[in-house]
Amino acid sequence: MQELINRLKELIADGTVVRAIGWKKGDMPYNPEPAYFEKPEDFDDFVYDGFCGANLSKMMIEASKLEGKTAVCLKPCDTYSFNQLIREHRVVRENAYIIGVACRGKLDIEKARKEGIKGIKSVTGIDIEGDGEVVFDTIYGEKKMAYSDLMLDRCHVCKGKDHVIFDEVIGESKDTDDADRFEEVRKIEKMTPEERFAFFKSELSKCIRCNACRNVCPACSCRKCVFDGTKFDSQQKANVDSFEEKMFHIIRAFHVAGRCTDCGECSRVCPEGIPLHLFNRKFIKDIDDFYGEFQAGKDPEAQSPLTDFTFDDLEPKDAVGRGE
Amino acid sequence: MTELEKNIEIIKEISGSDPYKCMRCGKCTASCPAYSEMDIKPHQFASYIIRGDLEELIDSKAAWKCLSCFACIERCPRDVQPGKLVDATRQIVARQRGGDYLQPEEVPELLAEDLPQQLLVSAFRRYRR
Amino acid sequence: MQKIGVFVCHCGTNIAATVDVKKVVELVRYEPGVVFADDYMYMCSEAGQEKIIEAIKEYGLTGLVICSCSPRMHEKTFRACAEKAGLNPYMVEVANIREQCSWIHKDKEEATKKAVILARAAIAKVNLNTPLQEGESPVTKRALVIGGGIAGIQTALDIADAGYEVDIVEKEPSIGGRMSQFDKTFPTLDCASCILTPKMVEVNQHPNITLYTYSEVEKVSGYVGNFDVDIRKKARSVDFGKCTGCGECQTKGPLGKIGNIPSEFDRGLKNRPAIYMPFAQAVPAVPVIDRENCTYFKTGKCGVCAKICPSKAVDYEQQDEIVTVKYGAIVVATGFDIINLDKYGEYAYNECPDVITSIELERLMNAAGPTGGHLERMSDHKAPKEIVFIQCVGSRCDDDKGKPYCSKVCCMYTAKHAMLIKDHWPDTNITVFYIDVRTPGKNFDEFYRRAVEQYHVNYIKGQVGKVKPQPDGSIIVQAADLLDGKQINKKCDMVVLAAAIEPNPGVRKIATMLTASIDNNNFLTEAHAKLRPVESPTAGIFLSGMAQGPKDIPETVSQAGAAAVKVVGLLAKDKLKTNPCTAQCDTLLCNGCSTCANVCPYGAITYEDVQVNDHGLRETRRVAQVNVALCQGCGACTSACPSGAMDLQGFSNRQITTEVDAICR
Amino acid sequence: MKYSYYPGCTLKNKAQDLDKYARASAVALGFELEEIPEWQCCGGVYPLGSDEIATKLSSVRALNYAKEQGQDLITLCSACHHVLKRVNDDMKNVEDIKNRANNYCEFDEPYQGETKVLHFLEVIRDVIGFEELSKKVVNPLEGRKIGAYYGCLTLRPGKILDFDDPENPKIMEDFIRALGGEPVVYSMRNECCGGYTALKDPDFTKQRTEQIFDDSTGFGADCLITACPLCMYNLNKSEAKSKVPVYYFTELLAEALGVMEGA
Amino acid sequence: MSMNEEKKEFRPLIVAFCCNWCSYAGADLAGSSRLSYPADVKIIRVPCSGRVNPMFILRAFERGADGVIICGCHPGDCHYSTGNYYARRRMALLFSMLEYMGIENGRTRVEWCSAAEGAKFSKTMNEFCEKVKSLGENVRLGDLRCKN
Repeated sequence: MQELINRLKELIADGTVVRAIGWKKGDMPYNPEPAYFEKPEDFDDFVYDGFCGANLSKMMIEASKLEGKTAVCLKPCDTYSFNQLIREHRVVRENAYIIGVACRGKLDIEKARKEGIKGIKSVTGIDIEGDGEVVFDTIYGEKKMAYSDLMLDRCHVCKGKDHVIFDEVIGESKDTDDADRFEEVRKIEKMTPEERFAFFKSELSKCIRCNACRNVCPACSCRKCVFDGTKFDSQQKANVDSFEEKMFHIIRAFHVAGRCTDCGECSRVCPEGIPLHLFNRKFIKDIDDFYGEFQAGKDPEAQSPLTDFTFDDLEPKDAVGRGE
Repeated sequence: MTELEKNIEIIKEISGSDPYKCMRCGKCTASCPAYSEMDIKPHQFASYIIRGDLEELIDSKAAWKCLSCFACIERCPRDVQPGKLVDATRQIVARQRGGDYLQPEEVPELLAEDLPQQLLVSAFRRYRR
Repeated sequence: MQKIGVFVCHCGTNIAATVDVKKVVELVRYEPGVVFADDYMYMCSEAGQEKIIEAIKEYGLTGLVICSCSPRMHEKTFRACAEKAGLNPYMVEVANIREQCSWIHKDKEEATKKAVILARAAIAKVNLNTPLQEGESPVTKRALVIGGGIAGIQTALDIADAGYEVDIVEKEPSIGGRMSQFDKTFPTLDCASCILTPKMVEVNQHPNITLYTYSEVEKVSGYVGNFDVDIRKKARSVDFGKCTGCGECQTKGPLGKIGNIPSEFDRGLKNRPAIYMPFAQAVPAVPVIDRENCTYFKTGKCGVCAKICPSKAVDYEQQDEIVTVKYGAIVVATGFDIINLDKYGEYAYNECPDVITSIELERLMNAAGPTGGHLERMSDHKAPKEIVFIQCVGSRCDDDKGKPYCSKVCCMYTAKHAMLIKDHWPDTNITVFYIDVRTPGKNFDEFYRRAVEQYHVNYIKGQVGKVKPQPDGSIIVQAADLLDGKQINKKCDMVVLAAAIEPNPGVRKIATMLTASIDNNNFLTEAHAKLRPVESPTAGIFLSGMAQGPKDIPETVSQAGAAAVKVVGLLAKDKLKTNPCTAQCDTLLCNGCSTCANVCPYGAITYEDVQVNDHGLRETRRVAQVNVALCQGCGACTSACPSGAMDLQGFSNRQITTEVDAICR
Repeated sequence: MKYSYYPGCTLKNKAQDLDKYARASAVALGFELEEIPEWQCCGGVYPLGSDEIATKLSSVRALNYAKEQGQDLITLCSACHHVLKRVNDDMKNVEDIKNRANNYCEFDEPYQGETKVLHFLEVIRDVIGFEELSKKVVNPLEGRKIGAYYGCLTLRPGKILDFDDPENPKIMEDFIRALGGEPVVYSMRNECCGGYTALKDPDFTKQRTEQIFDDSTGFGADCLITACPLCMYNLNKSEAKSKVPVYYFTELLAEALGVMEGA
Repeated sequence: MSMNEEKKEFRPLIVAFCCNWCSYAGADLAGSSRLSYPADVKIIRVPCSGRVNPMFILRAFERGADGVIICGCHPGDCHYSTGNYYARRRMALLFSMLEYMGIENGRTRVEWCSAAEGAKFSKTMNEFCEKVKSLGENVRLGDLRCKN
C-alpha cells in the first residue's frame, strides 16, 4: 500500500497528474470509500486493502472532464469496465493515468456477519500483500476467518488477474477463480417456472428503490436514466407504491446487456442483498450461448452483441423453452 | 358443421388427407395399376366423399381392389393421397360395419404352399380389421 | 391540448355491416382531446373530404383521427385533405377498422368494441403528434433496369424515349432474354426474333441507353431518387472497342463451330465453344470467353482465338470491373426460367432424350436452332409422328410438390406448338393431356379452338401418370381420359412437358439488395395488387415482366410500359418530398455512446461536440446528430439507445407507449 | 460396425435365401447383424388408418430395442423396411401417435424416433460405398444383364422412406454395376406386382408380372433381382420366369462376394 | 353461442406490434382476404420490428396485456435491411429473461410475416390467441410491482 501511496504522490508532485482517485478510510475498518486525493496530506487517509472493493472506473466519467490528468486505481476487473467506458466514449483515455492495483480477492463483511462476527473494532490480515487469515478484534474477543471464506462471491468467479488496460501496474495479483460463473444462473434455470417466479418475486420485493445499483454501475452511466425521464412515461415512482420493480430491473439489465462486464458492483452495494448480478449474468450466459462467447470490456474495438447480428441468428422462439 | 362435413372430418382424421384439396387432375387414375379392376376410379374417391356418397364407396368393388402401391400417393400433385382415402374407406367398413372382405374360413382354400407369410399378413391387414 | 376531430367511415357496408359506426362515434366523442366526431358513408370521397375540411375550419381542429380502411390505403388522401384545410398533414392518424376489424370479425358487438379501442389508440397518439415538415431531396435523373429481356428492353426504351438516361444490366452476354429463344409467339404467330431483334438493335443504338451486358448488380444503397449501385462488369476477355463481331474466333477455334460446352441458349441441345456469342443476333455482337471452360484459362495453353482474331480483340488479361452509378429509380425485370424437373421422375425427362420441355421444343422448331428448324427426336434424329404434350408439369401443385400457381402461358403456347407442328408436318398426330384449358385473353380461346377444330389436335382431360420409354425407342404415355372414364396407354415418339415457370432464381438476391419484398414463390410483391401493380412497396423500385408474376408477352410489354411511365413520373420531379418521420436526438439526454450509430443502416448518425446548457450546466458534449436527408425512419437507433435520447418523430416512444396504454386500458 | 437386425417373418420361412445370403455377405463386407431378440411381425403393411397405434406397437418395440443398443436398425424385406420407417416417422413427427404409443409401451424413457432405420442396400450405399463393394467382389457378374425390380414398398412414400428417388431410383442399378453386372433400366421397375391381391385375384397379379417381364426383357434383361419376398412370389408365379430367373439381391451379392457356399 | 356464455369465457388481450412494410401489410391482406382471427388482437403499427423497444412490451404487460407478439419482415427482407436482425437478438434475449423470471414463455412471440402472407398472419394470430388463452390471465406480469 505504501508503494502505491508513494507512487501516487510522486505522480502528483512531478505534474504527471493533477489528482488521484483511490479509497480513503471509512468510519469502520471494513467500509473504505472512494475519494479524490490532491494534496500530500490527503493521502493520510488513503487506504487500499481487502475491503476496497469499489470499482472506481465510473468516477473517471466526471474526472475526464476536469482540467489535467487524473490517476485512477483500478483492480484487474475494473479495467474491463474502463475499457467499456472508452468504447462508449464516456471517459477520455488521455485524461487518465491508470494504476493497475494488485488484488487477491475482495472481502464481504456480510460473510463475517453470517459467521456471527459482531462488534468489530479492528481487522488485520486484509493487506493486499498478505496471505494469512483475517483476524477480527471484536468487543467479544478475537475471531478468525480464512481470507477465501470472506471473499465476495464475485471474486470466486474472477475474470482473471490481468489488467486489460493500464499505464503501470503496482503489486502482484492472484487468481481467485474457483467456482463456475454460471452455476447460480443454471440453478435457477432448472427450477420450475413457478419456483423461478417465486424466487424473483421474493428477491425483488426487497427492493427499496434506493438506486444504489444504478449509481454504482459503470455501465449505467446515462446522464439521465429513462426511469427519471418522461420519454416513456416511466418516471421514477419511488415515492408512490407503483414502482415497477420487475420493469426497472429487467430494463436496467437489458440496457447494460452486452456492455456489462459482470463487475458485480450492483449486488455488492445493494443494501437489501438482492442478487442483482443474476440478471446481468443471465444475459451474459444467453449471449455466450446464442452468439458466441463475449466479454464486455475485454476488447474496446469489439462490436457489442446487441448492435451486431448474423444472418442465421437464433430465432426468439428457440431462445425459450430450451430446458424443456 | 353439417352432417356431411362431420363425416368428411372423420375421413380426414382416419386418412390424414384432405379430399377438398383435389383438383380433379386424374393423375391418380392415370397412375393406378389396378385401374381395370376398379368400378369407382381413384380420382372419384375425393368427389364421392365430398358429395357424401359414402354408401356407394363402401359397397364398391374398388375399395378392395387397391393394391396399396402408393403410386397415386407419390404422384398426387395436390397431396390428396387418394390411396389413403381408399384405406379410410376400408377402415370405415371394418370399424363401423364389422364387414371384412376376407373371411378366415376362406383362407385354407386360398393357401398355396409357397405363399409367403408377408402375403398372408398383408392380406389380413388390408382386407380385415 | 389538441382539438381532435374523429371521422368514422362506413365504407359503404364494408365497415358499417360489422361495426356499429354510430356507436363508435358516440363512444369516442368524450375521449380526451376530442371536440368533434362524426360518421360518413365514404370518408375518402370528395364529399367526405369536404366534411373533414369544414370541420377543421369550424372547430379549429388541430388533429384528425380517421377510422377507416388501412392507412396504407388512404393515409395519403387524408393527409392531403388536412393540408388543404391548413392543417399539418402529420396531425392525421388513421385507425384501421376495416382490414383489421370489420373484414375479419363477424360479431358486430365485438367488432364495434375493437373499433372503439383502435380509435382510442389513434386519438391518444394524435394527442402527442406534432406538426412535421417534409424535407426535400434531389432526384438523380437516371434509371436502372435490371434484366435485358423483353420486359427490360421495353421499359428502357420507353424511359429513354421520354428523354431520360437509362442503363440496362444483363447478366448474360447478350440482351434478348427468353423471348429471343422463342420461335413464334401467340396468338398471332409472329416470328419472335422478327419482332424482338429490331428492339434489341434500338436499345443498342439509343443515345439515352447504356448497356451493361455480362454484368451483375453487386450492391445497392441509398433510397428513392438517390440510389448508389455497384455494377460488376464481368471480364469479357474481348475488347469491346476492337471487336468487330466477325465471329471468326467462334468458327475457327480449336473445336471449330461445334464446341463442347452445352449451349445455354439452345438449352443444352447443341454445343458451343468457350468463346461465343449466345446467338447470331446477339446484342452487343461481341463474344465472351467462358473462363470456366476455356482451355487457356484452365491450363494456360491454347490461345488460338487470340491468334485468329483479325482485330486483336481477345484480351486474356481483362479483369472484372466495378462501376458505381447513381440512379433515381430502379426497375426489376429479371424474368423467369422453367423449373428443374428432377422432382418429376414419372415423366422420364432425365432418362429419355425424347422427353423435352416446351422451351426446348421452341429451339427445335427455330430455324436458327440446333436442328435448323427440323423437328426431330434427339435420340435418333427421326421426325416424330406422334407427339404428346403434357400440361401443368409442376404447376398448380401442393406446397412441396411444386408451384402452387398456374403458370398462365402454357395452355396457349401448347396450342401454338401443336398448330405450328401440324402446319409444317401435317402427318403428325398430336395429343394434349390437360387438367383445364385456360385461355382468358383476347383471341385466346379462338386460338385454342382453332387447334382443335382446324388442326384436329386431340385434347384429353386427365393428367399423365407415367411416361414409359419402350425398348423399341417409342414412348408409352400412361394417362387417363377422365371424361370418357378410360385409362390410356398412348404410344408416341416424343413427349413435350409444359414445365412450370418460376422467377429467375437470381431475383432473391436482387430483392434483398433492393429491400423489395418478395412472396413465397419468389415473385416480387407489388405495392398494391390492383392499384399499384408495377411498383414495389419500396419507394423507387418498379416491377416489370415475369419477375412480378406469370404473364405473356403482350402483358409483359404493357407492364413494361406502365413501369416506364412510373419511372418517368419520378424522374420528372426535381425534388422529392422526404419522409419527415426521422430520428431525432435529445442532446441533453445523449450519452454520446455510439450505440445508435452502430445499428443505423444508413450511416445517418454522426457525433459532434456541441455546447449544451443542461439546466444551467454548460459544457461541451459529444452527442449524436441525425442527418435527416439520410435517415429513413426505421427507428433501430431508438430501441438501441439506453437513455431514450434517440426518438423517432411520428412514432415516438411516448406515442407508442400511449397507444399501448389505450389498447390495454 | 454392429447393427440391430430385424429379419421379419417371411425371412424366417419362405424367404430364407434373402436372409442367409445377407448374413454371409455382411460378414464378408465387415459388418455385423445382431438379430433383435423376440421381434414380432411388423404386420406386413402400414396400418390403414393413420390414427391407429395398436398395429404399430411391434415396430415401436423393435425400434426402441435398437435405440437401447445404440445401434441403427437394418431390415431386408421391403415390407418390413416400409413399415418400420413409416412407424418411425410417426414416432418422430406425429405427436398424438408418439404419446399414445409411449403411454402404452412404458419404456424407461419415451421413444421418439431416435433410431435410424436402414435398408441393407442403404448400408451398402451409404456406409460401405459401392466403390468399396466393387473392390470386394471376387466373382464379378460379368456379361449379366440384370434388371432391378424395386416394386412399390421399398420406394414409396418417397419422402418418408427416403430410400431413393421414388420415380427414378438408381440404388439397385449402382449395386448391380458394383457387382460387375450390367443394369437394365426399364420403366416397370417401380410399378406394383399386384402384391397381396395374389391371394384373391391371382389372375390379376399374373397380368401385372407379365408386363414387368415384357418390359424388362424388352430392354434386354436376362434376370431380375428383388428385395421383396412378395414380389418374388408373384414373379415366380409367372410363366416367363423360366426364361428369366428372379433372384433376391442378396443372392447375387453373395455370389459376387464368393460366399455362397458358406451361407 | 349466447352472449352470456361468451362473457364467462376468458378472452385474452393481445398486443401485436407490426412493422409497416411486411406484417402490417400482411395483416391488411388477411383482412382483404377475410381471413379471420380473434378480435382480441390489437395491432400497433411501427415502422420496423427494430423499432420495438422492450419497454413497450413490458408496458403492455403491465397495463394488462396477456400476450405480446412482434411481427416483422422475414430475415433478409427487412425494408431497412437490418432492423429485424437486431430485433431478433433483442427479443431472443428479452424472452429468455422473461422465461428465466418465471413468466410463461407462450405469452411472447416473434413471427416473420411478409406482405404476401395474409394467410400466415391470420394463422399465427389464431394460434397465438389460442396459446395465450390456454395460459389464462397474465397474473405474473400484470403487476410489475413485487409488493404483495
